[in-house]
Amino acid sequence: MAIKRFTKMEYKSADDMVFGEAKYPLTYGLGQKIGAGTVVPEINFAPRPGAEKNPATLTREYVDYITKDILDRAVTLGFPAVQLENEWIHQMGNDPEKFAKPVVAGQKALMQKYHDEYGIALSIRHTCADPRLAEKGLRPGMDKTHMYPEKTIESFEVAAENGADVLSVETMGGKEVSDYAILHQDIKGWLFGIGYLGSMDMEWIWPQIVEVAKKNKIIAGGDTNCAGANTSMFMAGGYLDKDIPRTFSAVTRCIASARTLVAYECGATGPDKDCGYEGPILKSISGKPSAQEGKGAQDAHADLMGNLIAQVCDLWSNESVEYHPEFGGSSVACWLGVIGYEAALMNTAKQLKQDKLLRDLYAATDSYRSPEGFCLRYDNAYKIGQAIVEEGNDIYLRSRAAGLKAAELIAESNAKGGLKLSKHEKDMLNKITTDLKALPDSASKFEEQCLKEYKNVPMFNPKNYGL
Amino acid sequence: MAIKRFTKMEYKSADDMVFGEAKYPLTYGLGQKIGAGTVVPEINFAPRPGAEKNPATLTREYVDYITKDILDRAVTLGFPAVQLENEWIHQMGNDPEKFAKPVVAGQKALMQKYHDEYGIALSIRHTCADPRLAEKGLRPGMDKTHMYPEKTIESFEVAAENGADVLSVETMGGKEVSDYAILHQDIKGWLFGIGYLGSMDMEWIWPQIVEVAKKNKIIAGGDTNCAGANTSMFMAGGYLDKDIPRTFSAVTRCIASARTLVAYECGATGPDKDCGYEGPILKSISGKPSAQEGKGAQDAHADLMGNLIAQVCDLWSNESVEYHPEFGGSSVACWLGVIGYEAALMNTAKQLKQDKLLRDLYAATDSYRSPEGFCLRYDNAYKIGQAIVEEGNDIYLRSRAAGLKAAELIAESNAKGGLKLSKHEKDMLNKITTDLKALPDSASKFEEQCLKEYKNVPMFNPKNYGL
Amino acid sequence: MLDISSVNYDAIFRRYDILVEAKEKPEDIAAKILPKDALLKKVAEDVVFMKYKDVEADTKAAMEKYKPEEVIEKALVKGMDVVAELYGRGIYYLPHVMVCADAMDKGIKLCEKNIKGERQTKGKIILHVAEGDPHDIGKNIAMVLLRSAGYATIDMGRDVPVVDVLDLVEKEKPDVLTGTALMTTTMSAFPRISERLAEKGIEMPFICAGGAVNRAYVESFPMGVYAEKAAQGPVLVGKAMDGWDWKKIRSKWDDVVKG
Amino acid sequence: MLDISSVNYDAIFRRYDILVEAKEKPEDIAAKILPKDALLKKVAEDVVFMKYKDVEADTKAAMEKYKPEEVIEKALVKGMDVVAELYGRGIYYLPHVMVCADAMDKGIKLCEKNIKGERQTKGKIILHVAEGDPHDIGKNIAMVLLRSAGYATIDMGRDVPVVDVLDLVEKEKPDVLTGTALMTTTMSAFPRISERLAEKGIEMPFICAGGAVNRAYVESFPMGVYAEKAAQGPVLVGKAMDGWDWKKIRSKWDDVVKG
Ligand code: B12
Ligand code: B12
Repeated sequence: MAIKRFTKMEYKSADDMVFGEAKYPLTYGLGQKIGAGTVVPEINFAPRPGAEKNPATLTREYVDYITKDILDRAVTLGFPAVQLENEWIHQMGNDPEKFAKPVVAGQKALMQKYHDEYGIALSIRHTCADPRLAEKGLRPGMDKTHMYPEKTIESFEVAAENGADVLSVETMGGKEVSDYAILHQDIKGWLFGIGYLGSMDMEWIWPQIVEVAKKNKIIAGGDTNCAGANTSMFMAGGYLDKDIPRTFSAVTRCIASARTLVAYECGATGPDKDCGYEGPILKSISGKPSAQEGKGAQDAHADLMGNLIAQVCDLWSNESVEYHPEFGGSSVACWLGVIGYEAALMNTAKQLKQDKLLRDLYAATDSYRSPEGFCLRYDNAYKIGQAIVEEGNDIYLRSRAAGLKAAELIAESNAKGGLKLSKHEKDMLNKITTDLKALPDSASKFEEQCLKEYKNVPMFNPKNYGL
Repeated sequence: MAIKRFTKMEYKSADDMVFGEAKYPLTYGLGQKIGAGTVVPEINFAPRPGAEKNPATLTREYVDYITKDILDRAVTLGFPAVQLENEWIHQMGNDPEKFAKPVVAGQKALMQKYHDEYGIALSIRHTCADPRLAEKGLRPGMDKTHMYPEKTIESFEVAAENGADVLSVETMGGKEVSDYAILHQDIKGWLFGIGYLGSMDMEWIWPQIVEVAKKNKIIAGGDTNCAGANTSMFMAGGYLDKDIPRTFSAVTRCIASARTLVAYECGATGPDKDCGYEGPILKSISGKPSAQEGKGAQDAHADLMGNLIAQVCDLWSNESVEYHPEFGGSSVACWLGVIGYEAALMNTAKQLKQDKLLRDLYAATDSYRSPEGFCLRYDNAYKIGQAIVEEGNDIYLRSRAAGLKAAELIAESNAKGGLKLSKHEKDMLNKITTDLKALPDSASKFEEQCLKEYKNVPMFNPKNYGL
Repeated sequence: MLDISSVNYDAIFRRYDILVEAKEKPEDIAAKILPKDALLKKVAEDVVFMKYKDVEADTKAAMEKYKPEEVIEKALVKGMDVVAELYGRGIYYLPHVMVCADAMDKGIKLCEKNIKGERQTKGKIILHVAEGDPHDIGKNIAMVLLRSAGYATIDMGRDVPVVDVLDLVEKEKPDVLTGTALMTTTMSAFPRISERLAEKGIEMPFICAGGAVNRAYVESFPMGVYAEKAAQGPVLVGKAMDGWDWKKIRSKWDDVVKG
Repeated sequence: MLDISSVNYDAIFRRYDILVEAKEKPEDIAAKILPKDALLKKVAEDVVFMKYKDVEADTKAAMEKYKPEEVIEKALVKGMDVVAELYGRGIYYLPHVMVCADAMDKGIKLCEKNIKGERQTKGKIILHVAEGDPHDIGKNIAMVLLRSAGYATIDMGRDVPVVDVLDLVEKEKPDVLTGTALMTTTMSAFPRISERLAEKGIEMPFICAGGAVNRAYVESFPMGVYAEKAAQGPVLVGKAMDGWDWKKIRSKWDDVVKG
């Protein structure tokens, strides 16, 4: 399938973007509508340790406990619509027929029952695992030990055929280089790993996912640079963390957005993945519905933009919580309450035509809490989107443009006294700007340089990317 | 100490009430300001089962684990102010010197350290247990088995002398009657148990708490009718529950507000307790800061007003979570993130002078989700407050007035098609109105009737209330 | 306040309870279960429809034709069976159950006066709430349902010291012991009780319930049998009376509770 | 967007990191720890200040006066001690540590060429990430710190089958084995490894770390010793090299980690 690059913005202005509305809304699942005027909570979960023992115990955990508790709580609190997300555990991806199939089918059957009984709108996203290992090989035929590339593709088929409404994945291409780059604070390496190699890996996998979705008349959702940008974000952490400076993570996030976009260019329709904080940039470019997570995903992540990141979401997620009891019921029920009520607040604001105001309150709250939040504020996200589409046809140049624009916006705000950067953050920002500006101005030169420079990075193998 | 009844409203109109501002703000603890222009998160927690084994294990759990995790996360996310709440477990109240003292002191020492190092505003509320049992006797000298009345008073002293900034309690007076009344859907019994006996019990205990607080130059916070109105609310539950109708719980809540007010009449200054959903009514009458919980307290309660109840809060709480690991850190850290970010949103709205709008969005979201939420919506809460103060000098008449006004408001909204009641809820509402209207119009007649009517209620002993 | 009259609340929340409000009438369900005999039926209906004032007279009338034991079994308890069914289907609410049980109790008291010696109950249950724990509502509900199902109950109350439980169990030798705990810091009383009973060589199902405990916890000590809802009390106790030991009840728990 | 210039952000959040930004200079801290001898000092400084280009020349120079083993111990590793100190105080960030370690490695390689036979390391460590788990960043960091502290490390990578771990441990007989797991669904590999090692009669501290595990879990199986942060690796391994067995390390864990 041909890859259709984005070379212009789907939104005319940043202000046109708001939560609960996307230019290209979707209808799927059991009466589910996304991006069509309401925000829907998306609840994600992990089984208790030990539940993965065999397919029967795993199915029981996912269906009889987790899915049932979610549906009961949704009805109890009166939520009109809920999306479930099942992020596959290793065992499911490693043997989809045996471990995943009964889970996928069982969840859907129970959802159908509640939909029939209460009319509640329901859908489920299956985020299949991408267990491929760079050191073994990312493409079919390469990994003789595990056959992970083959199993990854099989996963989508099993999900699609047995009840998934949306297919997603967190692809791993370029990660071996980006991990190295994070630990060495090397923005060039990051650009090569994620902006370049990561995009190429997505160009390989996404047309296949889109194909499977089409065949089964379901939705090819989207990707996330969890593997890269979230690693960077969590290592940058909060005000007690000293692992990497937050200016670095901000710039890596913006570069990552140029990569994650590739799913849409290969035919995916959104919603993208909640943990892809690059969502606002993606939405500004593509007009596709976006899943986001923040304040209500503290069960999994303590990011520095808990409110801001809700600004233009269409699904509002908890990222993931392990199933266990709480005073208020099981953990999945409790966290559904948190995100469902937030969605209700947004939906009320929409009804009262105060959605843009609430969006701005969200955005204002975390405007300056971190450079990364600042870059993802919808007005800045839009600018980064513009920088990307200007070079839309070239995965290298657009990634670089995203990084440079981010660095520029941060520096500008710091100079004006909005963002306040620590010394270390400032030093890093200067280094990033210098490094990015020093890069060659064509992809081929960049590739040539990098293949040389990073050839000894552990596990890096150009063949994984057809190079 | 003289009891000073409320006979007029401290707010001129409902619209004057908004989150983060109280007519009588407070300053206490380590640089803490409450009701003075910002909303502060209040984080509450419970130790892991087994931690209560001995004072050393309990102190370690509360101080080294729970308190430390909270303070670290607060600094990590940059929250300017946090209040901790320690709800005493049975062991602490049963032997305050041995179990409570080292905990109280240890927590405060650690808080002091973080306050000194980072300048973060900190305070801690100790909610001592009220283990008194009606069947053994609620007043000193009566309970020869446990000496619970004596131990309850000792608890406040130990808390106050060792580091508490705020004293609170969930008093139990009248509970034996209100429990019976809930299970028999008997609004008269409820009014007697909570409105009458409960108020009298508070008139006995609260002057003593205020005394202890004064002596130690700390704050006498407030009470909650957790014992009654929350039992009622949780049994009414959500749309899958069939235990008692939600119209009943709505009316019991409003009656309870006339009771919980007594703490202030005895000299307490607020903030009241988070789990007292009657807070908005109390605030409208008294102008004192209020702690509330909803969307961010799903760890403990799935109420039907997750957003609404934030409308006029000064502290925003998670109610309580057991300490345990989550993907995002320990449970206390995760839930602090949820409530801290919500407080940040409210504070941003205040800064941008959009606080009343956000308040109205909160209120609108859950306006009609349940009759109880509807009654607590700040405009209705104000009306119920007015009904109370009109009969302010008579604990019986004002409780009845609160109940009648609530029933009237609910019926009115249902007639207009705002609230939509189920058949069962409507039937109950009619019965409540009939029953309340049939009540005598003086406290003495009411008391006489009730002492006869409820004399066989299990565990009820008039001597507990000096009757 | 902002004018909210324009809000389409369908996008915000749904009253699912109203959407699925039961169309069935209590009368129709009662008809299927109630006894045919007019006298007995009258008494049973007094229980089902909470005719608190009529129940004594009607019970008396029934006793002219039937033995008091029969009136209890075939009318009063039968009436409660209907109530349980209505509660299970979400037509009756909990307070209905409590009031119906009061009516039944009135009738039973009257019958018992006419029984020579002691009334035969289905079995003896001791209930208590864990030491340090004041939360007793769930226990009270469970007790009503057990009594309604024909069991003799001994209520030890709440915040009951472990030693008192042990003493009474030794003395009364109940068929089943139950415990309720709503606080994670009090629930450890249960394993302590179960261990001490085991030491004394006493064995019986020990039904543990309450918000704090879950099935895994209760099954982590000997004799423990978990109950999630009060309505499961009679079902679980029933199995004990059928001679199942705690191990068997535990192993078939899912089926027992569903069936 | 709404004009937010009027917001007083002090009420919304505080940049505590800037409030307590370290005033100390790396140079001052280095001065206290670095060797006095000019040649050695130069090498150590190359490590501390990431003088990647100078380190080889300076190492060579030092080796004219000192034995290669001494240059490693007294200059290269000493430099990393300063780095660890700076990292601990929040003056250096993690990437500094990585780059410093690269510089150290360069110097060590050169020294090793000049050592007859094999270089004496402080001990041998095998590292791996649990079967099914792709999260290896934490393990990579830990490895760098262990190497910097003078240990020989064998990196088995990630998603390593339990059997492979067992085989290599039997073959290499390391002083310490480490495992990392970030998923609760993969961490069960650790107890499986520990049991099988125990069966084979192999005993050693098995340091387990990663977001999924906690201390209680790791201490629930034999040999398990928990590590929360990569920086604790050298400390814990150090105790093993002092002859402490896993039981002793576990029982003194709090002190070891704090001290
Ligand atoms: C980055 C990341 C990824 C990257 C990993 C990149 C990499 N090379 O490691 C990628 C994208 C590959 C990934 C994939 C997945 N991930 Co992931 N991931 C994360 C994330 C965001 C950060 C992890 C991280 O690197 N932390 C930083 C490092 C430094 O921490 P660390 O490893 O714990 O190390 C520290 C200590 O533990 C210690 N340490 C570690 N090892 C050692 C060793 C020794 C000897 C010592 C002394 C110390 C030590 O030192 C370090 C600190 O000093 C976490 C979120 C989170 N909150 O942690 C999720 C998380 C771990 N992932 C999760 C999941 C579910 C997945 C996926 C299954 C998602 C999916 N459905 O696709 C897939 C796995 C697919 C598969 N193959 O099965 C979940 C796990 C949930 C669970 N069940 O437990 C998490 C918790 C996210 C969440 N909240 O849901 N993920
Ligand atoms: C009402 C209530 C109270 C009332 C209790 C009134 C009463 N007479 O019981 C009062 C105010 C006294 C109270 C006090 C406290 N409480 Co309280 N309380 C609650 C609340 C809101 C509702 C409990 C309730 O009645 N539920 C309804 C009943 C019907 O449920 P249930 O008992 O579980 O019964 C069901 C089943 O378990 C089963 N069942 C029960 N028993 C049996 C027996 C048998 C045989 C069978 C078959 C079935 C069965 O059937 C029932 C359903 O069908 C809960 C919140 C919650 N989410 O549960 C907190 C809660 C239990 N309380 C809590 C706390 C902390 C306290 C206090 C310590 C607070 C304080 N610091 O003052 C004090 C205790 C003081 C002391 N003495 O130590 C915590 C416990 C936390 C923990 N550590 O585990 C909770 C969970 C609130 C929270 N989220 O923090 N509380």
